[in-house]
Amino acid sequence: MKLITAIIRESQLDQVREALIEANITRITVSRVSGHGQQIREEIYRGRRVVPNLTPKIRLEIAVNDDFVDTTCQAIIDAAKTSQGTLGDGKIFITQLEECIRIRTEERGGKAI
Amino acid sequence: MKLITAIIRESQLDQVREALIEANITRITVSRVSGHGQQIREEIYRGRRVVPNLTPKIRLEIAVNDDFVDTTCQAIIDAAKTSQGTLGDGKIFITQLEECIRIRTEERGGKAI
Amino acid sequence: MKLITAIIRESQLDQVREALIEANITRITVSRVSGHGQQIREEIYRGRRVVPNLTPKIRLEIAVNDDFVDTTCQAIIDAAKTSQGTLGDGKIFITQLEECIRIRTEERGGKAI
Amino acid sequence: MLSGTSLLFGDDGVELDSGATAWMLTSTALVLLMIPGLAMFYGGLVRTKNVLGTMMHSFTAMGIMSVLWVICGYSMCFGGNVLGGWFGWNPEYVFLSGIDTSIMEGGVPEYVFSMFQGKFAIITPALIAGAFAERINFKSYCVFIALWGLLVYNPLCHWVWAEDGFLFNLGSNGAIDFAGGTVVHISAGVSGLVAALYLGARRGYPSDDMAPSNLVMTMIGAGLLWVGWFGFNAGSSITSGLSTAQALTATQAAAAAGALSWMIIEGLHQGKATALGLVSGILAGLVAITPAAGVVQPMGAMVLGLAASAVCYLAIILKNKWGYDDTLDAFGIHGVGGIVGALLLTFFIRDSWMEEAAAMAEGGTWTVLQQLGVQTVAVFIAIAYAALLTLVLLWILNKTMGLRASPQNEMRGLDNAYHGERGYGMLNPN
Amino acid sequence: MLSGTSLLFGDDGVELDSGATAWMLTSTALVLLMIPGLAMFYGGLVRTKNVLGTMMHSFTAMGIMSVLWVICGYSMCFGGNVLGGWFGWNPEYVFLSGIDTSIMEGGVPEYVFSMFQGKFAIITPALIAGAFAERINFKSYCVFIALWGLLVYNPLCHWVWAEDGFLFNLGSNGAIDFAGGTVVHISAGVSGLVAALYLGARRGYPSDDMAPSNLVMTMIGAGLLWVGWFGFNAGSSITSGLSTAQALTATQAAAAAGALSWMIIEGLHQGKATALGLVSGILAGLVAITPAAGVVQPMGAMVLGLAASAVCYLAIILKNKWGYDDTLDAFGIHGVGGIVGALLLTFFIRDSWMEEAAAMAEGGTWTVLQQLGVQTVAVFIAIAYAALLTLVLLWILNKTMGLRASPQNEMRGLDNAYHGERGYGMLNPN
Amino acid sequence: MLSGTSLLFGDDGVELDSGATAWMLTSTALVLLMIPGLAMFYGGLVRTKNVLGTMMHSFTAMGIMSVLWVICGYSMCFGGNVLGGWFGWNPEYVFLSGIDTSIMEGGVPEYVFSMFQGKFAIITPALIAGAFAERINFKSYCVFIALWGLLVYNPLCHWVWAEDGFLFNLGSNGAIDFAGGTVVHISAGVSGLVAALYLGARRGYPSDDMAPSNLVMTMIGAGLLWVGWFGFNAGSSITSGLSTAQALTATQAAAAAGALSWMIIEGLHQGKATALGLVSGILAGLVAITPAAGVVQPMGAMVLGLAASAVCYLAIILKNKWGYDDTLDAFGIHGVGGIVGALLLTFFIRDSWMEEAAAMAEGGTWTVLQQLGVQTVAVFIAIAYAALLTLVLLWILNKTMGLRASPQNEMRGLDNAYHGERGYGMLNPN
Ligand SMILES: Nc1ncnc2c1ncn2[C@@H]1O[C@H](COP(=O)(O)OP(=O)(O)O)[C@@H](O)[C@H]1O
Ligand SMILES: Nc1ncnc2c1ncn2[C@@H]1O[C@H](COP(=O)(O)OP(=O)(O)O)[C@@H](O)[C@H]1O
Ligand SMILES: Nc1ncnc2c1ncn2[C@@H]1O[C@H](COP(=O)(O)OP(=O)(O)O)[C@@H](O)[C@H]1O
Repeated sequence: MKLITAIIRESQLDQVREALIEANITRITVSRVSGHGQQIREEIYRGRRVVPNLTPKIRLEIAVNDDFVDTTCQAIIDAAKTSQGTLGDGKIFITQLEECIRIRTEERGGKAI
Repeated sequence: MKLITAIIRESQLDQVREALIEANITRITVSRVSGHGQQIREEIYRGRRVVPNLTPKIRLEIAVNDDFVDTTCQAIIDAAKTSQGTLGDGKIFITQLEECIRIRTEERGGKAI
Repeated sequence: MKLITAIIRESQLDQVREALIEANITRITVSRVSGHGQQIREEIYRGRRVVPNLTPKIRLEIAVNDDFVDTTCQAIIDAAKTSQGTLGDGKIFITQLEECIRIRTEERGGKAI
Repeated sequence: MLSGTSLLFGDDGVELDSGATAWMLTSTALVLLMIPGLAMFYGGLVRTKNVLGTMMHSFTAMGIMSVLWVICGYSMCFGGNVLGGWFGWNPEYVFLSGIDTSIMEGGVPEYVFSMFQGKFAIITPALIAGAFAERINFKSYCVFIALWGLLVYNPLCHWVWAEDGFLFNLGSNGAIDFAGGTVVHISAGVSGLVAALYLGARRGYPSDDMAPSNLVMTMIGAGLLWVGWFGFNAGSSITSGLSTAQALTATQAAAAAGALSWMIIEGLHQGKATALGLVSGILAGLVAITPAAGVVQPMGAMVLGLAASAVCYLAIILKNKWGYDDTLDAFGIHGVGGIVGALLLTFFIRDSWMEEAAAMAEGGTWTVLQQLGVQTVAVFIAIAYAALLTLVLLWILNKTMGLRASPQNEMRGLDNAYHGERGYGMLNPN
Repeated sequence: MLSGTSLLFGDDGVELDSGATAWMLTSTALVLLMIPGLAMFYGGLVRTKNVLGTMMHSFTAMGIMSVLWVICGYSMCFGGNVLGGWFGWNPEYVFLSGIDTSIMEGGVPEYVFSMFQGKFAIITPALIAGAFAERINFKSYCVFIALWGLLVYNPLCHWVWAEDGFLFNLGSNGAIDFAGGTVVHISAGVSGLVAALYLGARRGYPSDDMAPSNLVMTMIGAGLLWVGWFGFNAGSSITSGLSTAQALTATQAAAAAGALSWMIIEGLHQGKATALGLVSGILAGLVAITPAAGVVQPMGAMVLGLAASAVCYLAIILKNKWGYDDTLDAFGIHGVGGIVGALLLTFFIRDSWMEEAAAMAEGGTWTVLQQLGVQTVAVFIAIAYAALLTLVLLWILNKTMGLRASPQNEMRGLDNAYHGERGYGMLNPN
Repeated sequence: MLSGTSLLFGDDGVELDSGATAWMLTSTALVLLMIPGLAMFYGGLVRTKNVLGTMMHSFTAMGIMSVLWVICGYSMCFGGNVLGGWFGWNPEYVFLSGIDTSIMEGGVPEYVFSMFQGKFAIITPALIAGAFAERINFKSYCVFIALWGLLVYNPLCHWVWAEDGFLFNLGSNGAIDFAGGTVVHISAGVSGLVAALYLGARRGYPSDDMAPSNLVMTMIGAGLLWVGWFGFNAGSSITSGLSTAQALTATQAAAAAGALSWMIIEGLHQGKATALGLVSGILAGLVAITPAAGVVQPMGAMVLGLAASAVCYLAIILKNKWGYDDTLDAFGIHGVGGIVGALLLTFFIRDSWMEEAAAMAEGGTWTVLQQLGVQTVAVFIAIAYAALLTLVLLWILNKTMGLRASPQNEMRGLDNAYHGERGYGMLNPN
């Protein structure tokens, strides 16, 4: 099992969710984060375009079984990329997941994902 | 050392915290997340019961030494489960923790947990 | 590649960010969390000093290549520590990062960090 | 700063009533307070990414409609009949240039009356915006409300409130619309319904839930609306006397009854009384009493509030069944509530009013049913006119500028897409 | 819309004063503004999961108490003595049916007076809610405030403000309670204290800290309360003249002095002046000046504000020591502040009032100490009556419906448990 | 509670005008509403960690300035010339002790006038705070505004509005400053600019972006400011009549025109019309009409609003170019807008005013250019005096207490550093 953590643009959240659902990945956890990367020029403040030093981003956490990793990543990449890829589109991090427990049933492992 | 990440219902936070404290697990980190899983029917909007597409959840992160993993998980499961387990009760994810540092003292490893 | 997760005081965020930038670590992800640890005495409520049961904290996530781990941790420790270290200064957790993908370019691995 | 207390008589020799003027000034301020109140009410109900865009719908109306009002709105509403009474016109009213020192019959400077009325012209299009929130193009919205104000609001206002308006003179003593049941609420609600149908539902509606971003703000907004409504209704007496007191009392009674009944109905139906339900009930009560505040007594006002809550509750259940997307229930509350009020008031009219009407009627009698007929005609005309003109305007704008946000902009949210800002920066560490 | 300016005289031939009417209409609106203000003040201080539930305590009071007021509240408060003066009654006041065109002596329509007074009946139970916030069952709360209004507020109001009320006629010139020190603040504060003790502390209190969810909103609420208090106090002159001006000035002076002194006291005691402290000081000052606004001059008002802040600050320290859980310090601020104001005012009464009292007294003299006696009696009666009746009501409700939220509901939070909603949807991505 | 309607005449035999009094009471409440409005406006624009600290700048002013006003502020502003007219003094005004029953010429109790004016003394220093937000030491701020009020505001107010003030008597009919263009906005804006330059930029400015924490709150604050401004401007007529109506109308027209033009300018320049832009335009319009509200007609008011938006927009672009850190554009909006209004109004003065001025002038003629000269002198004096005294005050405070927050406190945020609190507890699970 793997834990996929993706940092994407706030504006792409709906698109990514729709793409994941289409790829049959329906269980996800989402949170608000702020990021700093290479991105610049975002908002307008009293007639001036400014660089927010921490840009609001969305963080997705998805626990998947090993054979779903590629589909998931590809779905995210396709939906999160803006016009052929622009600075600030985000990152995906993958880590090893040792155990997964469904609280409701106390099932463990792959079938609890 | 392991890093335990649990996604639970907002309404169970107090109960889970009390259970953890009872099990002597006092150091935790909590954050607001939204989740999408199998859960349905949650809130009322102008006389209609609706399915929030992203349900607010609480995410717990607990770094523990290996021999505490089971106690911790069990405490969470017992307190987070609602009436024999209902959809939306949440998940626990366990990953390997390579290193832990206490900033105050710069201690490392198990004694820094 | 490693994923460094640091829990620090809210009040040290600016200082830590400046330290990281100085150490050439410019890509980070930040989020609001609440923590419970050994810390006490924080705020004032109608003339009484109280112990917030969950103290607001900041969580940093930084994906780095292996040879940057030490610099990063040291930069965080130096900037996050308050007056020789006081309770509540925080923790750093390090986990193994299996894969990293830059969404914009679909690059993978170390160069995508 | 210390000046001008000598101006106690207008050009035409009418004596100033400083008390009536004081209350009308206050009412003007109170009705203006309703605009931020509405912005809060609506803004709290949409998703986080659309909060500024939605509030801008109200705030922009403050800019656009006020400017138009000064230029020509007051003239179109309260000038003498032109084009067969379609609307009014009076060159002296253009830029309000001719009323600088004029005092109206009741002792109130005409400027104050004009400004008070101008606030109604702001809030009406702002109400419509609730129906198509979260999916309209900002520029098109601006053009739409400007045109809608000129072509729908101003004529309707003229018909109902100008002394030579044809609805003002319908039946024996006119169609009763004390403070804007037809002019404001029915016209806004119906136009909203048409627009919601024309634009289509939001992406993902109704399968996805679109939870309110800030119900706390919605509640505060409702509180400000209630306070402001005292200006709206009691101010519509254009004096500071018994009729003002009657309107204020009716307003309070109806709002409270509406709130309480919605709470009870929802409690029985769903097992829980929601905050949004309570404030919806407040609004339903306030809307229903708007046309009636001048003619009903407290008990009647309470019945109106109760009935409005019940019918609006039902209307929203039906909406959910039928599945069209009137985002914030502009029709469900303002349209339906306004209709309930305008018709039902007939059964609770103060005797003195009916006597007056009888005295003015041919034959010297005037019955409740006759007045009901008049009310029905007025309501029907408002519905038909507003629906038709709105449809034409939408059609034209859609062909020329495009009305609806692109799917991409809808997903990004209006705040980012049209204003380049975010409402709640605090949500992210900064 | 344009109507009724002819009604310049009431049935009883009293001439209307349009200016006094204007200010009383405005005051009514301002006091209504205090309800959302209070909802914000309280709502910001509770935990996130209870924000809507806490605001609903104020908003529900707007529905329930207003409806009761129209039905029988006004009659019970301002009708003639019945049951030996326990409360008042006047069948003409039921549903306010007999005052449709009545104008009071000062030239103000009785409707306006009634609506103004009705707002006090809303805010008083809403104040109590602060004492048992975060742990009361919503349905029981609704029943409680209805009964409390009928059995505690209405009698107290009758005793103090009706012309045949026994406290109104105590001593030479009556117990002084200009705008509700005893009727509103002491009765609410004491009832709150009793309820807090009866219900017990919140789960986890005091070991867990329960940090305020939105101090920003609390500050804004305090701002609205200050503004609304001008209506509360200056409106209690029931005119628009010198006495109104005096009340307004005293209000401003006391609030400012209260704010400043709390800030300084806390700064000296804790090293930091908090925002919550400043706004608590504003409230303490406003509460203390409420009974006194009609009789003290600016310097006295400032002393009252200062004293109220100091004593309330102390009271809250004591509360923390004793460990009972008056969640939002309904007693600590309103009870204590009200008592300070009602007693201390005696030393700052305007000479003209004392002369008047002397003229009315047997023997032609009247001293500060005699008035202090009168004030003490009135305060004591209010405390005893409110405490006793509240206890009885709570006991009955506890036996029948249950008062306290179940531990599970308390942990989930009132918003979810009783209203099925969340206050700040924006906190979660949506 | 029921009392005192007999006081229809003051000591000096002037008859009370209950209507004018009603409006002035209302205006006083409305101007007070501007303080929480301003706190919201400013508080929404700073970073999350500074929200309470920034709101405290406004709220503390309510405490400090009100207390000072009662003690000696009113005396310094409206007493007779002392020290060669530097400021005024009247021992009867100390603690307002001598005006307990005095009624002014227009029939308004002097207390009301004093309280109304006192609100201006609160808001002016609160406006300055925008310029050095996010980096000032709280204690020093408190001392600064107290001294600034005594040494800058009170003299300026005396010069412009007291009957023997030298600017009040400049030229033929005085320098025109209806409601505080020079006294309030120019003086605050210029002092803010000086303070911003003296204190230096915030840490990280301008390379880091400091995004607003809550634009939603900023919008609501702007809404409340607009509503309150009716009291500010229309109240400055100190009556309730034609001149009041004229001021209200001008205010509405200018604010709307300002809003609309900023929106259009920004739309053309940046491609998007922001919410902050719209509300900045509202403010620019309101500021510009402040000195002019008594003398211009609606069309002139609209031109003033438009011009103010355009010039302020430009001023902020220049600020960004020059790189000084006027955090919330106290100078860019209030300073610049005030100057635009005070000068430009000359070209739109009502004929009747010019005739009056001509009648009073030597030689019987008075031209626009002569008045422009008078206005320019007044503006220049306000700028020079405010700038100089502010600089002196800052220098002294910096040497004694230190003005600027330590880098560490600036990074922690004012809320934590000076108040030990956090604004939005809800952001964290609790
Ligand atoms: N090494 C990293 N560690 C943690 N977060 C990162 C890292 N790199 C990028 N991010 C996150 O991803 C977001 C987008 O990164 P950015 O550098 O702007 O995109 P790109 O790589 O396409 O240029 C950042 O705002 C940050 O939140
Ligand atoms: N595979 C997963 N990856 C990430 N988060 C998950 C996953 N499965 C569940 N979750 C989180 O757990 C929450 C509860 O899941 P749900 O499916 O409703 O519970 P159950 O498994 O008991 O039916 C979800 O809202 C989501 O936040
Ligand atoms: N074992 C742990 N698991 C998860 N989070 C932890 C753990 N230990 C500490 N934390 C986080 O770090 C923060 C600081 O911890 P604390 O115990 O107060 O500091 P210290 O270790 O210096 O005494 C806590 O508030 C919590 O958020």
